[in-house]
Amino acid sequence: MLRVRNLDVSYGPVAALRRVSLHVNPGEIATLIGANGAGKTTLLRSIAGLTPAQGGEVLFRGASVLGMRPERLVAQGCSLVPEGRQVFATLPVRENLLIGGSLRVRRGLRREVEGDLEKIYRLFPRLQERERQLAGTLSGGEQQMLAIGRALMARPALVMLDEPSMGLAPLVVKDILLTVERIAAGGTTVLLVEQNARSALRVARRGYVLENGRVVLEGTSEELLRNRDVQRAYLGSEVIP
Amino acid sequence: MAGFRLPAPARVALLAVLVVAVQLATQASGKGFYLTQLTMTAYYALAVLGLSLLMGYAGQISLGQAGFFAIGGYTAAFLSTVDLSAGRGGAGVALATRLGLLLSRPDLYGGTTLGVNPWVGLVLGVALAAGVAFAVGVPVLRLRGHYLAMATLAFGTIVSAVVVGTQRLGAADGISGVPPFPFLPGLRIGGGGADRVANYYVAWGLVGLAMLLLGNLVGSRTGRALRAIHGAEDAARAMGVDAARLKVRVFVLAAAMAAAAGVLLTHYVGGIGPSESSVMKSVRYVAMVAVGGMGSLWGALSAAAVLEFLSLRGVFGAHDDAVFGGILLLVMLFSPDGILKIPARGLLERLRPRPARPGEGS
Amino acid sequence: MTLDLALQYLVAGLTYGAIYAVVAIGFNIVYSATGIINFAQGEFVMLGGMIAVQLSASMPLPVAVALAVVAAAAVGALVEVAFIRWLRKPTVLRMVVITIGVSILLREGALFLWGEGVRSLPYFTGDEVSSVAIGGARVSPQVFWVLGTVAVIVVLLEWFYRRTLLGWEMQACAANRDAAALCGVPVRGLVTLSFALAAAIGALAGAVVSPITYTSYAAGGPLAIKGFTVAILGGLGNSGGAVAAGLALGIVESFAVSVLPAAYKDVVTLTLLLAVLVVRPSGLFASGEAARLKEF
Amino acid sequence: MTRLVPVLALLALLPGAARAAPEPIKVGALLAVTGPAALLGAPEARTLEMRVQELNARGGVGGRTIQLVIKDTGGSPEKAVSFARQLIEEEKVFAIIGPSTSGESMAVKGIAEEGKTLLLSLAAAEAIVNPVLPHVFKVAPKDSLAVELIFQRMQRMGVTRLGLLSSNTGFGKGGKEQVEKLAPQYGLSLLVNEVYDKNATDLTAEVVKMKAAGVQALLNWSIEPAQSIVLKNARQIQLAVPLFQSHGFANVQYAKAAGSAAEGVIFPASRIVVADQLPAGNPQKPVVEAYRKAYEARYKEDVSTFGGHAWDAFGILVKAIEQVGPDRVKVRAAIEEMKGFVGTAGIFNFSPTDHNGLDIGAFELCTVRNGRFAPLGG
Repeated sequence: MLRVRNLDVSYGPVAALRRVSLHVNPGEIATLIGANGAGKTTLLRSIAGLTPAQGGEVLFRGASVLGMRPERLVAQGCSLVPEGRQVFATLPVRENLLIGGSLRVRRGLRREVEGDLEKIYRLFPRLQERERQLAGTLSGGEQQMLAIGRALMARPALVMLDEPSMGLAPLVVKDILLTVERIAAGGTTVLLVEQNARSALRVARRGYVLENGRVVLEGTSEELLRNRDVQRAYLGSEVIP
Repeated sequence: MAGFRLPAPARVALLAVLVVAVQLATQASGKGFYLTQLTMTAYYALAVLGLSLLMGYAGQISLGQAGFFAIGGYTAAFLSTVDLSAGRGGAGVALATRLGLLLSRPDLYGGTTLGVNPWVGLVLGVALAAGVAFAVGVPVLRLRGHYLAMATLAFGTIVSAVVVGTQRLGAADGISGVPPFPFLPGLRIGGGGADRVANYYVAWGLVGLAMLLLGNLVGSRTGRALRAIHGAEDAARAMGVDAARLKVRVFVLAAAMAAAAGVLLTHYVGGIGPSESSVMKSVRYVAMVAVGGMGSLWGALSAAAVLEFLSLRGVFGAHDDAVFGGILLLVMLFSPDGILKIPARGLLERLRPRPARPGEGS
Repeated sequence: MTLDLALQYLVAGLTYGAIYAVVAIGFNIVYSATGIINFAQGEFVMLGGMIAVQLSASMPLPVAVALAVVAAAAVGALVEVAFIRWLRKPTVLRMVVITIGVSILLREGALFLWGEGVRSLPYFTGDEVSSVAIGGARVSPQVFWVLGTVAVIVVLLEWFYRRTLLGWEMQACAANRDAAALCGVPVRGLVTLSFALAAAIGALAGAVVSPITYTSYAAGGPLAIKGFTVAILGGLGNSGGAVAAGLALGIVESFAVSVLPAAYKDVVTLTLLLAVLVVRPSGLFASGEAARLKEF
Repeated sequence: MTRLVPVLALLALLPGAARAAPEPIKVGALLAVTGPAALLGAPEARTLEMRVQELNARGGVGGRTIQLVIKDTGGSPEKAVSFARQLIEEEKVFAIIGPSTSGESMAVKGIAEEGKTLLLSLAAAEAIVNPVLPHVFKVAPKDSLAVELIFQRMQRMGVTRLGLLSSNTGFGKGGKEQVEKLAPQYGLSLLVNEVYDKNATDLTAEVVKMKAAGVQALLNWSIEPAQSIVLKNARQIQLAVPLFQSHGFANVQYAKAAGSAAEGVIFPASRIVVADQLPAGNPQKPVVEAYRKAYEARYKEDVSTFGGHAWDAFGILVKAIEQVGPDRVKVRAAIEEMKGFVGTAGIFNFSPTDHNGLDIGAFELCTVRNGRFAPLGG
């Protein structure tokens, strides 16, 4: 589905990513874990076309998409739910969702998009309750649901989630991760980027560890959960009985 | 600029050498008349330097700098042209004369007029501008971006409208017949040919003084705090910088410099008109700061010196405004750090480590 | 003051107010899509009037106005493509200065093309002296054209922003450009479209008001300042608010003439602007909820 | 100026001119070609360029061509001062024509006097030549003359209650001051006296105020489009009183802009705007007709009073040089003594105490009939 090869990204003279390679198989949930500042967000932004890369290759469904403008990549079927949710605060919930489907409306599939709206509401009943409310007035968890729902409206083949658990209460995080599993179950491939490594590895099948802009480890979730370095660095106090 | 960083006093000394060299050169070549426009240029440069501090270091835009210049200039013009001869017998006038607040002077037609001592005008003009800047700055500087731009634009336009609407300030004609300013014994700030060289040195001396003071300020803790505000105001605040107070102070300082320049130029030119308060004037000041490079006092000074001098000599003809608009646009499009930075810029980017930009804020 | 007289002042105020409102709406469109205040908006109003006058010499009036609107929209789009589009993450200060530069150049360009003379279109209906009685007041028929144009523009825009996907997308663009791009919104196209649309509306306004106000190369600046004032009073980005604020300001100005020296009219207006900026930057008519979600 | 360069170059190529080619006489001009007073300065600059070219094509004055140095002041006094010094000290011009506005003229007159350089101001304010400075002249008629002519008419019409509007420019201010000063002498009370912004786009509220106050006549003093707007607004609200304008209205574009609203408006104008309708015996007729034809043919726009001022200033200067040769002292004295110079603004009779030289006969009361200017007569 997605293959990144030797990606280099730098901000001015500072290298943010160094020869990063990873891949996501169709239908799976893959995860990328790493500390704050490891370069996770940069990697996603770069794949999505928001941050230019200096070298390397990004293949989506076999075609090179590096340097493609974000809206075109969305049209190809790859959506990013950005860090910090970034809903359109001054628009109502329903309009936020419909904007997510705007590409397909433009292709004349308006009816289908409105049908998708119902699907999203089934996935997140809370959003339906707040359909007419301005997005900026929602709670953090609701905004995250909205951001995910908005991305799904484009019917992506791959959805990349950037720290969906950030700043949310543990119960809400659980909710969100459950949803992620349901999304994958519905046939959408997921790349989940998380600081909250334990939860991420629980839902994902495979994972990568990013440190200082490099992929330092990769493996199945079980392998990573068992890895001592991972335990020490990312699972922290959680692992001590 | 990156490679050879001279300490501020050395740069000012260099400026002094340059100023003297220019004067000697004009004298030797018989082109002493250049000094008239060079002197006017120096005063405008003072106003630009104040704005440079505000825009370049504190990161706050102002489209109202000409308003403060006009407050100074009009105060000076108004006070020094009021004819108090009629009240000569009165006790108040007599007392004021004894205190040195009033001055008698000959007029163009051979009579004498009793007017307010220009020193009083200078002090009052600067104080008035500073006071207004404080009153406007405290609430307005809480605004950011476009809102600040609009607020300062509104302020500048208000000054302009008041000036044009007030008969006592000469309305559209402005005030003329402003007498020379007895600045030091034997030295008058005025346009007379005899005082030209002295005036040139006074004006550029003031610029040098301003550069020394501002250079110190920029290098001091306050200067670092200012740069912190420019970078990220919230972060600066978190570091314990009282951003609000500092911004107001810089705003007031910039206004005071513009007002002082306004007072002195008005005496030098012998009058002032509403054009000095116009929004286009403010935009020109912004243009000169932009050309010189935000955050570069020396850049702003060079830009002001070159552009204002050419403009005052009428080099741009009927395209004066267009030239400033075009320069503004080109600089902001292609080199927002000022034209001095063009060659060094790419190099700098590679040499200077910069922190990774945080992702788009929400 | 007699009732007739009051009515007459009221109508005069509505005329000014409608003109201000149209200019303010142009600011709002660009602001809504990009978060930029286009200081050159007043020049589009000027261009609309000047181009329409130029064209009307050789074609019927409606065609001339329509072509002027199209031409101004093209200039608007061109300005965006040439001066805005390719800047990466420009600071607000840079944007302010760039749009000011554009406005100066457009003005000087018009001076070069058309000279300093004053022009106007003929009255759309009637002529310079015809007027319609409303109660005891007399109103030029062109006033109805202006008010009608404003009404149509406002209704269409309201529909556009509230009811159409393109309108929502434009707002999404303004709120968060990256997020909008990630939703597949064609961000760049929309930004260009917003400049074209703002220019078109400004130009239409410029053409419709020109029989009343006349136009010249320098007409843009003063209108822009009034337009800002109204846009801020009404709350930036809020077209309904702009109309309310515009009409209110127009009426206040009109009645103010009956008591205040006209020379200080602008001082009063601008002081009001300054006060509103300081006390309530979200504008007088913004809904509290939406206002809290913005940053000033 | 730039347009002149090729012409001068051509002249230099002519064998006769090349042989004679003594140094040209430099004449400076301080004009508000752009900026808020461009409606004055731009036609003035065009007129000067045209006249200089014509004169040089005929061989100049006394065998010497004229080199014109126009400085665009943008209407700002500080630039006028800078340029005045430049023209006097650096260009060493023979004389300066301009500035266009009263404010600028007041700012530079001292400099001209100090530099002993002739200044022929094109602005209206009386203070420019009163008190008299030896080197400062002005060729635009005084505002007071226009005001008096209007007031005389009003008196005959039995008007006692007057409403005045003026714009916030130097021109508006000058008129307003004279109206305020002279109204009592003509038994007029100023019921309304409003200043509006030069960019005013609608003046309905102001004319409504006139209506409310019950004025018997409305007088407007400005040079901006506002003077057409005020006419339309007055007609639209059916303000049924005679409408008067200043001589700033004497530019056909304003009458055209106001359309039928301009019919019957009364205003003083120099004869230039009614050149074609002057009786054959009028001494100004040939002069103004010639200027009008030449200007309109060349620039495809109507002449205005203001361009006429530049014509007059240039004509007076050239005539003085013809009389006494290019000698600054003699030329100044010659102008001071010049009598009967027929210009566009009137017939100039200067004297050591009158550096304007025009009397009330400079103006003709005019009106608009069928979209054209016509002498009011009667």
